[in-house]
Amino acid sequence: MWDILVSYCSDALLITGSFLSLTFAIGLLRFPDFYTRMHAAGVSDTLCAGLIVLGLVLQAGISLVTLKLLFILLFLWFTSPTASFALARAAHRAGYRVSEQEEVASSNS
Amino acid sequence: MINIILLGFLAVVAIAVAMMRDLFAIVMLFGIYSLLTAGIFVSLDAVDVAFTEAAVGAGISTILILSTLALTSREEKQPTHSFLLPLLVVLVTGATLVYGTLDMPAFSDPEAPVHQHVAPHYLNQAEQETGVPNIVTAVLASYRSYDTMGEVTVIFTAGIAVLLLLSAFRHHEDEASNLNDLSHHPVLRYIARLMIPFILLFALYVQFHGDYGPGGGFQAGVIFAAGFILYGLVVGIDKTRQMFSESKLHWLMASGLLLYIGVGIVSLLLGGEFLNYNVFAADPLKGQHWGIFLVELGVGITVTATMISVFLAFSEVRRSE
Amino acid sequence: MISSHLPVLQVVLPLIAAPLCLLLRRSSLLWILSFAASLAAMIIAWLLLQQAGSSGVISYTIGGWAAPWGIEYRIDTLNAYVLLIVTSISTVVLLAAKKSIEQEIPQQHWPMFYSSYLLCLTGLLGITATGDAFNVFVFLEISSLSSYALISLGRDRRALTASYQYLVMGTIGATFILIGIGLLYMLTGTLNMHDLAQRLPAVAQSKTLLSAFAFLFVGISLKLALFPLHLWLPNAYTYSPSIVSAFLAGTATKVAVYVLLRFIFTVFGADYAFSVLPLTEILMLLAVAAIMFASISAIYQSNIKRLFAYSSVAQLGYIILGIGFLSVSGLTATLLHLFNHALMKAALFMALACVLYRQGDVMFSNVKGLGKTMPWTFMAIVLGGLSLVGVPLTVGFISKWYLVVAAIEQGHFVLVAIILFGSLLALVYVWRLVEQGYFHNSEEDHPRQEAPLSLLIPTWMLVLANIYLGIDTSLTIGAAEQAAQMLLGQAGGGSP
Amino acid sequence: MSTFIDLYNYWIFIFLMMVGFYIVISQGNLVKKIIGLNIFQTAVFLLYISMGKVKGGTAPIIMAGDVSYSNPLPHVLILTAIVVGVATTALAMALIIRIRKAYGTIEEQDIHEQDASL
Repeated sequence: MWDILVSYCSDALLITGSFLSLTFAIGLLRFPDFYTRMHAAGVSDTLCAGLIVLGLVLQAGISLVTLKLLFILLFLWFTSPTASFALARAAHRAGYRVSEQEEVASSNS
Repeated sequence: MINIILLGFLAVVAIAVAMMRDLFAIVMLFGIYSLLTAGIFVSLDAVDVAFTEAAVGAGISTILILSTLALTSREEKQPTHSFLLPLLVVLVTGATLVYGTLDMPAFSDPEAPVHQHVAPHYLNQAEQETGVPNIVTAVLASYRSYDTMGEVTVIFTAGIAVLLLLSAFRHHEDEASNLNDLSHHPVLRYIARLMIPFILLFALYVQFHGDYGPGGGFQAGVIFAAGFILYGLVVGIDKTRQMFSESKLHWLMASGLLLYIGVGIVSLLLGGEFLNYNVFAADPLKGQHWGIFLVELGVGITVTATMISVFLAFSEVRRSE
Repeated sequence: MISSHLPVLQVVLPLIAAPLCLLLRRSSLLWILSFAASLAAMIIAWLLLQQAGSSGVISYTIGGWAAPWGIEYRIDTLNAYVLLIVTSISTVVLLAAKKSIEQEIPQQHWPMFYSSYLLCLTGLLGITATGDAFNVFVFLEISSLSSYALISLGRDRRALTASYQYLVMGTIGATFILIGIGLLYMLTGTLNMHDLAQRLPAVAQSKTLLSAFAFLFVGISLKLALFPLHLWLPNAYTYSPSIVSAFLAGTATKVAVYVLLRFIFTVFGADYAFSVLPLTEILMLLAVAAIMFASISAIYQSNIKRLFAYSSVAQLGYIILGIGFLSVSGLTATLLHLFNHALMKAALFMALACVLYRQGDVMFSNVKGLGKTMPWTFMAIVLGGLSLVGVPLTVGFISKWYLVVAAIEQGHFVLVAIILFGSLLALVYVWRLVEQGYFHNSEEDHPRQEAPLSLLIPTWMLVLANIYLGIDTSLTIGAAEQAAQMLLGQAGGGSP
Repeated sequence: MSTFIDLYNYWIFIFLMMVGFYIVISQGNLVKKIIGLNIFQTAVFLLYISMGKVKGGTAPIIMAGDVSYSNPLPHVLILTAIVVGVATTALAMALIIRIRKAYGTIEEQDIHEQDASL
């Protein structure tokens, strides 16, 4: 009974994670400028990765693998925001600006 | 199933690389290509190879190509010459290979000749003969350790070649390096400094746990070097150079290779064949253990030192045209 | 006790010296160490040739693991013979290297230069000594990477592009070889050449085997600079430092020829290789094309190094032609020319190193009147050139003689004509040199200024070897014939 | 049809190899050639590794119990080959930097033109 519950939870986490990752991928393609796209990518890194790793942790049960997975999660939570930050800053320095709404509208029409 | 999807991705990425003109994007795609390949390696049970491909293809190669682009140019010109001859050559080559596949054993067929002759010996005997449960490590560092010595020599050769080519173009102390931009970012510096000890620790784990799990001297060396490269990026190339002077790096590069050969010579002096670890101790298993340990250490040292000196050589090239 | 470890020491001794070079700071010690390592390797090769001649095949299991599981070194007359060629050329070239390098390469690069040189030597020896197909690939890459580095050291910026071009073509070649080895492994489950040879007849009908053969053949041909895959060679030989040209011209392509012989005759077996594909016709056609095309190109060169580089492509044609006959005299000619061509080309490129040392370049204008200003150097060039043409009393004559005999044996009179015509073309380009050297006076009035003795003596050692071995042929012919018989014996009668 | 199921893996690898090979021999940009070379080699690595796979097998790290393992030998060979590949790439990149310094370009076409005009 417990096993089934855990496996359902794990499945739910994995599916949610994958779904979010998909939406962010779409966002990456559809968003108008660099910063909004990066927003999509950055969030996907932390949230999706978190959900997926948790899903895997539930599947692995309590073992050395779980510990390793948690380490991976910790590592990701440190590095991906930092990477997003560095990227945004580099973009800002390189002269990328947030695009105006009107421009987007005109370019879409 | 996973295989089919990954292979499809690979094909798409490869075609994109062929079609695109922006070199920067191509390099990024190449990194993705390597990472996908690593994924396929895992699904094909080659965990050690996947580890290496991820570290090398997606890591080292990509960094090297990127730093080359930074020193050259990122747009590719439209080529003018004809595509017909290359296409013909490629089609003939491909046709020869496809012709060859017609008589190949089916994919993952356990009855294929590859699984009948030499490999079963490794799978059945290697643990008793070498005491190492990771058969890949056992074959790499004992049965075919001579190949691995060649591999270390290749790395050493490449290191020397890069130094020969680039050392004349070192910029001098007074010129400010452009690459250490990151050292002005407090956040990056803080996070990187937090991470570096863990990276080095992980490298040590990979180095010494290679007997039992995926990993070994080469992967550890790459990770170890990556730690120092990160240090170089956030603290500054000049500081890293102070830590690893040229002569110190030369010494390290040479000593790893010499350690490897030395193990062979000692086994020869003790009355065995070259690289026969059995003679190191009364108990052959213990001898194997020592031999594999030392040899992997040699690999790790040379790879670390070479990677660091290659990185430094690339980042110290003068930017002036 | 030492004698039983000779096969592995052959490769390991130069290998140890390579990292040591990096640690030595005194430049005089560098040269002594490299020379000592190369000399030791030459002595070992000599001893191995004796051993192989008296006791047949020497097998050495590295790491103590028996053959198909571990890597085996397998020395017979053929590899011992090639090992001797490589080590002796390397030793004589190193003898001259000190002076030439002092002039052509900045001092800060010396440790790395000697180190690369020794690594290249190690790689070439490793390819030759090993009995394991994958080990060939590993050592091939050691020798290739170090030779890319060595070539790029030339002073002209075209050395860089030459090195890059060689790198791309060489890596394609190596990857083709890797594919070929992989397909062989797929069919048999083994990598040991001897083991492969015994298991391949069982799968002789397989299409995969044919494809493996094609890939190995093309891959090795790229490394060998077999026409029309020779494009990298002229640039690489022309722009690399003189010493490197002399070393590579004498060794690298020779080892590639050895690998081709080893795979065709030992691994696949001549029966397979010559029956499944019209290999005789393919080899002869390519060889004839190489001889004609490259000799004619050589005539039109204005850079003398480039001239001799094209002539190398032509001479490789003769070497390949001998294989095509599939007879003892044909293979003997191939093996003889392997040695003889190494001697000639090393001598010629060393003589050019002398010219370069004094004149700064080796264009045709630089040799004007050289017969008077540098008589010994120019005499060396002329004698080497005559050997290239195949004048009696030189080694060139001996190998061409055997080649012609092999052609007549099988009634290929057209080929006889082509061999003679090729020699005629060689005479044309050698004569152009002689004319410039003896019958033109140099534009400026140079004082008589011979190259330094440390360059001249090794050059003349090679020139004299060219003549001595052209008169007393017992040494080379004995070994070459024995090796040729061994190769064909394997082809005819199954296991050796 | 069964041939297709048995061999489609190999055919995709061959396709990848040929894309890489095509990039090497058709492109004029020196960096892109090397990337093509890497794609070519990586596809060859895939070919090797796939021949070591055994249906239902697992990574060749010996565990207790009756398990079937994939063939470890191709893994060892490819580990070595990957290292050789990165060594070649590093050397090639250093050469390209030098070529750029000497010629001011990394396009084969321009380099030929400069050499020809000498």
